[in-house]
Amino acid sequence: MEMRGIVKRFPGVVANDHIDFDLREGEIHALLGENGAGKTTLMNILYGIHQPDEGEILIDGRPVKLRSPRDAIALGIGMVHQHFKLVEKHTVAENVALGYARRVFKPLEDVKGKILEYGERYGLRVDPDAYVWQLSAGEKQRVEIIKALFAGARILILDEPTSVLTPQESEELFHIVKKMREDGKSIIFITHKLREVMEVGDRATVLRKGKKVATLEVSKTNPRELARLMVGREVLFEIERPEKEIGEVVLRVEDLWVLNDKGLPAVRGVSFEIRKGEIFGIAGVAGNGQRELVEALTGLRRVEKGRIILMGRDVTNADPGTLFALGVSHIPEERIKMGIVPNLTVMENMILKMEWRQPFRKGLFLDFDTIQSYSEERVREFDIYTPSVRVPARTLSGGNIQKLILAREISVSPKVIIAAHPTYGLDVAATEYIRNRLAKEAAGGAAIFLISEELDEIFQLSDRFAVMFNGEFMGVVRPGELTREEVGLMMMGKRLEEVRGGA
Amino acid sequence: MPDGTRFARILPYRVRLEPRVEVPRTFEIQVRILAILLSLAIMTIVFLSLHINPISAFKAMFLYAFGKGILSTLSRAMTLVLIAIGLSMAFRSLFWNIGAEGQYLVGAITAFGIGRLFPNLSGYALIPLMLLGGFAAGALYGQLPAILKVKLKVNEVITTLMLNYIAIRLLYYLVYGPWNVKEVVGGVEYTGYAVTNNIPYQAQLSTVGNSTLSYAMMGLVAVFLIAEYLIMERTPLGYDFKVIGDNPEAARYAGMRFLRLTMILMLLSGGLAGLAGAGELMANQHRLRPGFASGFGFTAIIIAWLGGTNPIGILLAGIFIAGIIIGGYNFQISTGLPVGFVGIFQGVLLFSVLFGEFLRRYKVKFERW
Amino acid sequence: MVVVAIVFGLIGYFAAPKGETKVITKPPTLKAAFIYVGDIGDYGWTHAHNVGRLWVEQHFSWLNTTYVENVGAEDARQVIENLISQGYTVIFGTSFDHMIPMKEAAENHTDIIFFHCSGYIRRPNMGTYMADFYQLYYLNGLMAGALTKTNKIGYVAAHTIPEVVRHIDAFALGIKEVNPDAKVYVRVIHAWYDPEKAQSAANALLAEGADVLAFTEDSPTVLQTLESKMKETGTQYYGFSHYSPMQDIAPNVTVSGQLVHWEVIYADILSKVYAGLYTNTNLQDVDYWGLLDSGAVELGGKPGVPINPKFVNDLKSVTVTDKLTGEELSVYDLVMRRLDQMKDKQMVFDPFEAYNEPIMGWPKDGSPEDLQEMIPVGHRLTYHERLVIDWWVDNVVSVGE
Amino acid sequence: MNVQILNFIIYQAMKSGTPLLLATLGEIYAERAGILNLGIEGMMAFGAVVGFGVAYTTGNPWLGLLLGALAGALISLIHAFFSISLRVNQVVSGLALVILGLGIHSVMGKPYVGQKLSNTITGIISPSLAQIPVVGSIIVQDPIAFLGLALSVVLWYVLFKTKYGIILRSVGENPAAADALGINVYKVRYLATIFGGLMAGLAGAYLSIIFRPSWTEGITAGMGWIAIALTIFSLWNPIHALWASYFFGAISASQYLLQGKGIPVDILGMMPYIFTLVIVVIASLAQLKKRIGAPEALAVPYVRGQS
Repeated sequence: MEMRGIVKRFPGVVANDHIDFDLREGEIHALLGENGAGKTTLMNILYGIHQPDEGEILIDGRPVKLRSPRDAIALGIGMVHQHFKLVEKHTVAENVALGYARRVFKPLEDVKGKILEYGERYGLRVDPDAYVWQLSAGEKQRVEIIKALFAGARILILDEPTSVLTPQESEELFHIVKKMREDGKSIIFITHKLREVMEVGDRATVLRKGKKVATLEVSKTNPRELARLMVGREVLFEIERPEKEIGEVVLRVEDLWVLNDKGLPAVRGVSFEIRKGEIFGIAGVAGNGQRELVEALTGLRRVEKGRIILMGRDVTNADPGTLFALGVSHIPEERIKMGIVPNLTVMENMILKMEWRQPFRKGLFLDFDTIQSYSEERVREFDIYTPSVRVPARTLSGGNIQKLILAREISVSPKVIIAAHPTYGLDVAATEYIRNRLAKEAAGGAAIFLISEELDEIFQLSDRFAVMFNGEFMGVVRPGELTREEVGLMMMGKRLEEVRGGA
Repeated sequence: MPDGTRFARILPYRVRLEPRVEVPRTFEIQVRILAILLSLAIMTIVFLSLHINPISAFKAMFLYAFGKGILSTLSRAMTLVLIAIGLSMAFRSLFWNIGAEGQYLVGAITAFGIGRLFPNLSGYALIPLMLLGGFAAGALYGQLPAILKVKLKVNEVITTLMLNYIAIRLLYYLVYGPWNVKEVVGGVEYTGYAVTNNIPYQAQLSTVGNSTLSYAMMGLVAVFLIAEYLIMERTPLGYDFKVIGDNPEAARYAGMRFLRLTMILMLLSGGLAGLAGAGELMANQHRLRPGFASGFGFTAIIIAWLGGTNPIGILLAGIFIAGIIIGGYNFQISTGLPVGFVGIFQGVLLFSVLFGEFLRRYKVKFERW
Repeated sequence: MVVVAIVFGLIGYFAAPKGETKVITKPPTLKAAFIYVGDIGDYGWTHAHNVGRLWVEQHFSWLNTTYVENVGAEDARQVIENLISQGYTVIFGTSFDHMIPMKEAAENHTDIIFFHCSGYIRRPNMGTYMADFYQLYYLNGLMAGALTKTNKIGYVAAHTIPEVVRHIDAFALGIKEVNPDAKVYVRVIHAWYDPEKAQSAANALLAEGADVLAFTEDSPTVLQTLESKMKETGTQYYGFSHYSPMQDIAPNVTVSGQLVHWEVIYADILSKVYAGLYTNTNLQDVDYWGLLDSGAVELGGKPGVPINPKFVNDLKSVTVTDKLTGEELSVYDLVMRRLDQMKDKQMVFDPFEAYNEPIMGWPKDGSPEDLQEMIPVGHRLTYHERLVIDWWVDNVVSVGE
Repeated sequence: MNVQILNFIIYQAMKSGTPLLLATLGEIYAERAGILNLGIEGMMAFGAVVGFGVAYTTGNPWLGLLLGALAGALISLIHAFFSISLRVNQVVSGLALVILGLGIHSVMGKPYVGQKLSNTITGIISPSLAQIPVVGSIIVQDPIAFLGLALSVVLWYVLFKTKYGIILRSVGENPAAADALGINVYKVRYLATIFGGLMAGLAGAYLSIIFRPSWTEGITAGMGWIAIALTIFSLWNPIHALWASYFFGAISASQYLLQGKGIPVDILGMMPYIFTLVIVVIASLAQLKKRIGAPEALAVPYVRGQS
């Protein structure tokens, strides 16, 4: 398979700029690059979701036109998206049958057998009759791979496959992928994690800002080189941690129990406390109760049992408005879905939650002069890139949207900042900025509750962190006390004691 | 950014829709004018297909509506606009209030009831009292759907609709039952007929000449048009409404009190419909009758959409639609064509507006396959 | 938009050939306009009025008419203003809903002549007219009483306004005269036009054992229901046509019915206006009350057919005694005799006169138990008493209210 | 309760229930595919007038039913185009369809006013059977009533037991997932919407051709709106739709049995609507509890690459 001179433009940006990319039979080709480097776009083109503005695609040397996934599938291309494309309410079998049932009646019969068969051959074990919403991220990913195999994929695209997996689950995945390579399948492995490239990649192609930087044999390179190619300069693995002293307890949580949407306990008896100036991290794989924990802390979800005490005041099941008024800021996981109001202007978004407050309200009315000057200051202070504060927020880039939220949440000098995946999917510059900013706020005396799947982020920022698994803390430690692998084990459900004992 | 909808391959081109990032204000207006022109064009096709001379048809409609009949048109417009103001607020925060008809009715019923209760009150007291009563009734009638939607996620389209039917039955009950007409004409007391007595004379709003266009209604419309603008564009309340309408998740995240806000919203939306009902009763009809509900609540939906987010737009849209209705009768008289055409016109117009919405939201790009 | 075009193409196909468009030929010397509350499509009230309008339009060369349909009270005034502005000098309002707007218009335009149907407000330039069926309902009642096997007779009523109450009572009196044991059941649908409701109500009455139905609703639904029920169950049902000729729509159940000839009234009014007998100053007391003697109403479910031949023999086979003369005769003959008596200007007979015994009844807002004497022996309801009648004859035993 | 009354209720339940059922089944499929079509009232009215027109001019009621259904499908295309291709607000588009459909039906209907169909479609005429309690009142129903009965079973099977059902439901739940498997979301949605129109058109034609084989305006009398309520109540399940429609038919019929017993007619007249209100609330409660509920993507236009 070969892609030649692919160009794809979106309003404002050139996502892919004359990219060449080729894939050999039976190889694992890592596609490396930061978020926004154009990896996913390139693959969406290969999978027929987008059409290139320029360039051509050849398969077995023959040029092909991919107008839709249908065409791609017909040519034996399969893709496992970063965000799983599964129908949550349906069973695994139904999700597979959706595309691959041969018979109109009893559509599930024939797929089930094959699902189990693939399970055997590649170690893709999953129960065909389970409902998708009951599955773990790893299992869902297996379903996606199975779907690709059903399609008779010779070329398999894995988009950021490990972003939702524990290190151990990732190991399994690498195992599966290698087995498939032995079967003569070609795999494109999209990632921005150098470790993974080194582990599974035969070759690696590096993209930066929509351009191809290099394609090289993994065996003939090293992480630092790849990193340099990826970000264009040495990544700084350290951020400056201003001097600060840890003060009195700001937030105390006692034996907290919270249910998830399915009505099952998602947070099970969690207790912790955060002190003034402290950054308390939560490591763990998504879906282990972090979201529910955050929602409980910010008043978005009912607390079934236990107490939340803020500055000595019981705020259990207080509503988000009250909590914000008491100094709890929230940087939500779902940046665009939750954090902003896309069609309102930047300045209107800048005062979300504060529209009833002085000085933004004068009597009955909003004081737009104040709002504008306030917003313009914030825009300057957080160097948010926007033509004016009067444009709709939806016109901002992801990074700037996150900065907008950060500006809004931080500028009220909160006592507690709940930050959920604050840098997820942001480019290095923005990431760096936001991490530094959070550190600065902690130094400034805020207590920060940080949830992240990026272990680096946890290690870099937090003073203490807990590893969360299945709604419980496996233990609370300081960065450096444990190795990545040990933390990984805890993410898999081993308790701190066991890990220590084992070590 | 997405690739657009694919149309059938028979087309030589692939159609791509690109969302517009920023929409200039003027474009909003252009799009609406375009919508009206489009609907006129389609109606022309319709008329031609029926061997009707479109020119004379439109003349019959508009020349009268905006000429001799202008007072009638305006009078009808006032009632409709009052309802539409409330609806546009509701729609902007994604509350599908299809129940204006019912709210309008209970408004009229309550106003009538008050007039019936205090027949001897002076106009200065009675008129405001009845209008207020109308507003209050509509506002309250709108609360159930609001509460059910927020508390139990009950689809408000259904609840508001069902409440329409219930309000109509309530009207029947009152007209044939307790409030049935009892009036003495030529020494005989007449009762049992499908109507109520007049509202007290002093409660009948004075009108321009012998038309049905009342000064009070014009005043109310003016006041509430401005009020709506200020609320939606200048107050924290309107800000919250817009947030809920644009991104409910963000509203939840911002800790907005949905129940309270939705109730206030329907207080305004339902209240204005109720007020319109009271006004229609006091300015035009003076009596309740089974046919008092005559689809005003639904017509107002079209106006709210045609008018868009801008009060002047709503006013003009209201006058335009009223023109179609009033002109529609003249159209009947002079062409002898059934009144159904008015309905078709309105339907086509609404679709044209939607088409305009679409043009406002997307750039259409044609590409060769 | 293509679809839209196709859709309208379709309308074109269906409507175009028949779609009527007025062409004004002869120079009109009198312009009369008719305002309808409903659709000329209802095949009931409005339809009947429109038939009358077309008749005068054809027969009077000096007359030119127009109509406006679907005009409720909310628009009546606007429409009237419009018509006047177009030079129409005689305006007919055919619905009770038009009463108030017409009164107001009449006061504003004293030079225009108004005629309002079914109302009670008059002005020097506004007369009233009505064609009433109570005599026909009485005759229908005679037949119903003779034909019923279950002694349960149903009535599907649109609304229980005086007009309908009058009709139901006359119907009940007719029934009582030939069959004292038969009872009348009234079901109200509170709609002048709602086929679905009428159908349910009719079936409900049948379920409750009625085998004869009369009705007030502007569609043939009740008769159609009887017809199909009869097919399904094989039981003979009987019904009476209302307002428009419906016998052909339901030939196996329609015994007789009431037909209206608004043209009779319209012709009279218009020729008098044309002749200058009616002016904008002398209508204060002009109130038409079209009965059998005027020819404004006719007995039957089909013009010229007072009784469906299918049932003539059944009616001839039942004998009763004439309460006036005491002689024995068949119901058929009784019907014919009463018909003649009522056609006669002398009005020797009227259903609302108590002959040898008082007419008992119960008040509309009361219950069947509290019977009282409504018409003492020898008294005949006055015109006004009939106009506001608000009580039920004693054999009306169940009324939805 | 005597046999006549019982038979009446069952008879009426099925008779007035059938048009509701047909329309509801169509709407269920449309909504399962993620298209909210509030235009049923308009589609029914259009189907009714076209159906009658055809049956009247050709004298063939079956042809009338067929073309009536097709007419419904045709007019539903407008909604499909606007909500699927133009991605406009589906609520408003649906309302526009109602206004348009009613307008057309009144214009097209004019020539047929007061006309009666020479031959219509009836059920088995068998007086002896008709007398049997319960069964009797079912046997005498017309073929379309049985068609509705059969359809709700068939459509249930197709929806939950066949490949097409999986595709349809997936498109309504997560169009992106279906799209990723090469299923043409737009096509499926168009088809579902058209099917909805087809059924609504059939329901309308049923009213004008079988329910009462003569033409009068305003024949749909708000049934389209009830159908929408029933769609929600039946939790988008054809089988539930069956008894929900019949139950509604029974309720609205039985009000006439209760007349003359002191309750004001209009209070009785409110029953069906209050009932609908109540059941919709109950349905919503059920949704909050169980994981069943409106299709995730209902009324959300699908744009490839987004979400």
